[in-house]
Amino acid sequence: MSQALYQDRIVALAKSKTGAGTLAAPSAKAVRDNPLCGDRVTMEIRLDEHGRIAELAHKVRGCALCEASASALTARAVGHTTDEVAGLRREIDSVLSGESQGTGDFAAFAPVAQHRSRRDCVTLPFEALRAALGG
Amino acid sequence: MSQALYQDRIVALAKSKTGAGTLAAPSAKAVRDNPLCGDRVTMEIRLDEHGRIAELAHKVRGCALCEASASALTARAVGHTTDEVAGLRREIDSVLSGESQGTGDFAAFAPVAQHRSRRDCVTLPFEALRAALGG
Amino acid sequence: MTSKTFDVGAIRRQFPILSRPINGKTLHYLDNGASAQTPQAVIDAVVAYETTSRANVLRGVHALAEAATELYESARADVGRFLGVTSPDEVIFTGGCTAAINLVAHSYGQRLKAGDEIVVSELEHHSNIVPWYQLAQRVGAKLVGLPVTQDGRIDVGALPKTVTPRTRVIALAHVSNVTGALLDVAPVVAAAKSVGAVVLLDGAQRAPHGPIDLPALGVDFYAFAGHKAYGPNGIGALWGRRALLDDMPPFMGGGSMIGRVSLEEITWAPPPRRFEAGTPPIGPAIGLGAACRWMMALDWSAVGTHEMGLTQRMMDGLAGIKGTRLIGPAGLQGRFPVISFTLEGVHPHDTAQILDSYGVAVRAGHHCAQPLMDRLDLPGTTRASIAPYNDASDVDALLEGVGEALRRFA
Amino acid sequence: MTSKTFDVGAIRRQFPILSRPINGKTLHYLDNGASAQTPQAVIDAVVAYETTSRANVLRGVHALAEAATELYESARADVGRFLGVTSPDEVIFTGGCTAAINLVAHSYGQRLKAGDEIVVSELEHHSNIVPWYQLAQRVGAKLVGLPVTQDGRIDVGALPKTVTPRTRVIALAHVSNVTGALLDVAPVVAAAKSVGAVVLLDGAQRAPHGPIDLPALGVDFYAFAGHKAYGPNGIGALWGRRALLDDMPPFMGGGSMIGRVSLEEITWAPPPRRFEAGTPPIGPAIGLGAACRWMMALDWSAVGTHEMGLTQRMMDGLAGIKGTRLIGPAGLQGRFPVISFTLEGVHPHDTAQILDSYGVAVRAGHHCAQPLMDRLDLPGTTRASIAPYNDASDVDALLEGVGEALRRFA
Ligand SMILES: Cc1ncc(COP(=O)(O)O)c(C=O)c1O
Ligand SMILES: Cc1ncc(COP(=O)(O)O)c(C=O)c1O
Repeated sequence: MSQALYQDRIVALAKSKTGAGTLAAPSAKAVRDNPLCGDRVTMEIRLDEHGRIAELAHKVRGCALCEASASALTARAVGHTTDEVAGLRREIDSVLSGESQGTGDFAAFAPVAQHRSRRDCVTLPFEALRAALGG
Repeated sequence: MSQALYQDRIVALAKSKTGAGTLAAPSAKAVRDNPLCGDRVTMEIRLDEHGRIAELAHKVRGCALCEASASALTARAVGHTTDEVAGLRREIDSVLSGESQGTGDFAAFAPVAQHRSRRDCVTLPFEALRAALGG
Repeated sequence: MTSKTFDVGAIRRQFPILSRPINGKTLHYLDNGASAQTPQAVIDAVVAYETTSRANVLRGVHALAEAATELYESARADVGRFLGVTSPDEVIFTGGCTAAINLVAHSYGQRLKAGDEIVVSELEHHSNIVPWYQLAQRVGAKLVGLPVTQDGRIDVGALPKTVTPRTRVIALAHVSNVTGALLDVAPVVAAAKSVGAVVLLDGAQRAPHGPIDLPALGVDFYAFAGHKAYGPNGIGALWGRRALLDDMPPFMGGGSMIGRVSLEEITWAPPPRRFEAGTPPIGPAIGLGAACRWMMALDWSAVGTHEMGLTQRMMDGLAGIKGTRLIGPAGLQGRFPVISFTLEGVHPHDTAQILDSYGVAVRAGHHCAQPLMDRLDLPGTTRASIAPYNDASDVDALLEGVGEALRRFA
Repeated sequence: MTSKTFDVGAIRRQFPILSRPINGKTLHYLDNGASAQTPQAVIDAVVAYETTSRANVLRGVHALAEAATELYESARADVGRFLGVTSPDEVIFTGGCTAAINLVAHSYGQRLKAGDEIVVSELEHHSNIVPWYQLAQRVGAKLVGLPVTQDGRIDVGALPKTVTPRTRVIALAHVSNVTGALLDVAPVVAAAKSVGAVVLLDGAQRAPHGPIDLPALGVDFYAFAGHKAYGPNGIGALWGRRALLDDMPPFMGGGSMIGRVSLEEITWAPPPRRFEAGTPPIGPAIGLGAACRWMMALDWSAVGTHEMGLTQRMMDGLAGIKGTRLIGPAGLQGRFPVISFTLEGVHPHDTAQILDSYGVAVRAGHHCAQPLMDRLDLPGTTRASIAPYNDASDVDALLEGVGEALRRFA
């Protein structure tokens, strides 16, 4: 089961560290913890004049699922509005509950639907981004 | 089992109500409760100049075992000292634990050794008397 | 004792203890109010957990931990369904009904201040008195007693003069463990609402008689015990209204109920975890879930007819024996199958002991309701309490033993 | 893995779960520190209670109530024997180790005043931190941390500068749930005595490794959990020194812990009943008694040799794999078979998940010891914890999985 969970795509996404780092001049920042495992995601964003995410950077102290999620989220969130980011959250939730297969990199998380205890690892970056966006 | 527990001797002792009542001029009085069942024994005594129990009266709000015990104790305690009463307590304890058969009316309580939950019913009057004697 | 939709024999066969002689006698178990018996389905659910899925919950990623967590959380959902609530996150597993009430008294109780009032009734079980007494002592609040009628009901007519603007909590038995009387909940909720108080119902004696519709009752907290509802020992449940739970501080501290921990500062997890410190009673919770499923599978209108038929048989039988006195409501209206009585000249313990010699298990004494005994001026009562698996032979054995007790002692 | 007096195969056959494939794989259960598995003898004891003696305890006179009370009280005596104490009345059944510590923090804690100090260590489990933090908040006391050495031991050398005349309670883990380090108890007791403080040991991780000689340790309170010591969930035990218990107010309120109850005044029963409010976890307590008897029947010098042999095998194996780092004492001296490690470049959760695919159950994360993780500057560790039924194949499967995790992620 875990071999399937950690498909090459997940490992590659985690290793890509897309968006890892910090911003010079963030317009907002948020930190979110998963108290059960101690994982922590710090999310920094800069919004443009239209309220779109111009830049995003994250620091993940977490597992491969959490890192892969942060990478996948970065790739899909930049250039988008708060509402559009909420749509991404709905998409990942439906993937994690097994209701849909997901599009693009989100599809890599489909096997997590079989591992209830790992779902929060995937959603933690989404929580941090929502918080940074003032949700 | 209960038929044996309530031998005729127990029922007769309970009905005899030996010592039931109150004293005109008690030298000491004590009340003891069994919180598990709500039973209550009030014990009044008058000591003579040698520290012997000259008179004893009790009020029992309790079961037949408790009443029988109060009757049996009255019969054996009057005329005796605190030390001698302590000896009666040791005797009843050994009857209730099944170690001895007991002498006189105390022998009626032998079947209680098989009913752990009822032992306190028998010892409650002893506790009240000990308290009245200042123990 | 068979009806169209209800076959007591089929029910009895699900309870292994009922087919074993106890001390060589057929068991007539009428002490259900103290602890009900447990069906094979509950035993099987716990043994299955112990032998196929045993692990700690919430914190592990391995297969057993995942399986245990699923079982534990689905037990929570079962309890929620049994209580008629849609959000299982409002269900907190506790060590028992007593622990559930203590949780509210400690946690919600932190809001209370000197001079505030807590209303309980004179017929409460000690478990719904002592935690409030302790709270009152801690904060300087006042414990106020709602009176009880001569036939053993909470006198809701007295609410207007008992509930005041200082009332913060009203904590009452949904069903009395001594008289079987069912509380008329609506006026209690109305009185509480009028002064901004919360209502806790102690459902220990109600839960064993079928699913509950909490939204219809409109109360704020509901507590019950697993072992009285055909589940294991060491488990109970508290339901609390989400908005209240969210604002309540934790009760006990330990693993799983925290956000971040340092020696300088600790933050709390959201409900229900905030209130489940340490490793929860996993096996017992799984057993309680199974017990709730077992109850939900019964046809409770048929069970109720059966239970109340036996109640009537017992009340009629007792009324026909000179020297008996019924304590509690005279009829079947607004009551559950808990029947207390006294025998003239016979102490309740002696009655229970004689009944034991007939294989009849009942409870005798103050039933952890000393204030009610004081109110009714009784040293105690003998109590028979009925479950779906009881039948007419249980009632008849009791009546036979009662006759013997009177002959022997009175 | 057979020694003269110790046959691991014979032990394994007593644990039904070990012979079942989990997700199609042989189970290598190395998550004993979170929850140990339970032997058939414990399951049988609980099922026997449920099917032959189930009733409420202490308050009933019928045959089942007598039988249940005997079983419950003899379980208390078994726990007392396991702890090496002569008076079973000093043993209190609680809902778990967490509940036991909360009991002391609430009850004994009522003596504490503003400015008093409570000493815990930086390696404590949250269950031995949060209740003291909450107590400190309630009364204005101060929580003081005893430091931890780089190899994961409580630094008893720091006692002189940590313990002050204001210290009232010293609460420490007997064995660390992260590093396996055994506490050197004597200097702690000496330091406490010198200032009139009491010592509580959290024995959750010590109890699963055999009988304890409490009188020799000289502490005042001892807490442990049933489910980690091969017993059921929902049960734990607190031992307290009689003279202390006698003077302590109750924690929770409810049935059985009272003397007399009225709404105006309530008096308390003597210990242990004063601290066991409501219906206790009867079945789980009977199971814990059986678990203590099961442990007492083993030859612990042989078991210890076996467990520590496996510990050495695991430490050696890990040392031979590049990228692993052991967290905790390097040798076998003064430690128990709990082994934490990290893999360079691999998050502990990923390690645990990969191990799961080898059938190896371990725990990963902060192990409810966030202050220790902060102290050691780690996001978490992977922890293997060994029980008597583990064998070399369990260790070897873990080592194989560790290799794969490093290959995959690092
Ligand atoms: C050292 C230690 N103390 C306390 C506890 C708490 O035990 P429980 O969760 O069973 O109450 C644990 C286990 O979780 C532990 O390892
Ligand atoms: C009405 C009522 N409330 C509360 C309780 C306490 O339940 P428990 O002892 O299981 O915690 C009982 C049973 O003893 C009860 O009958």
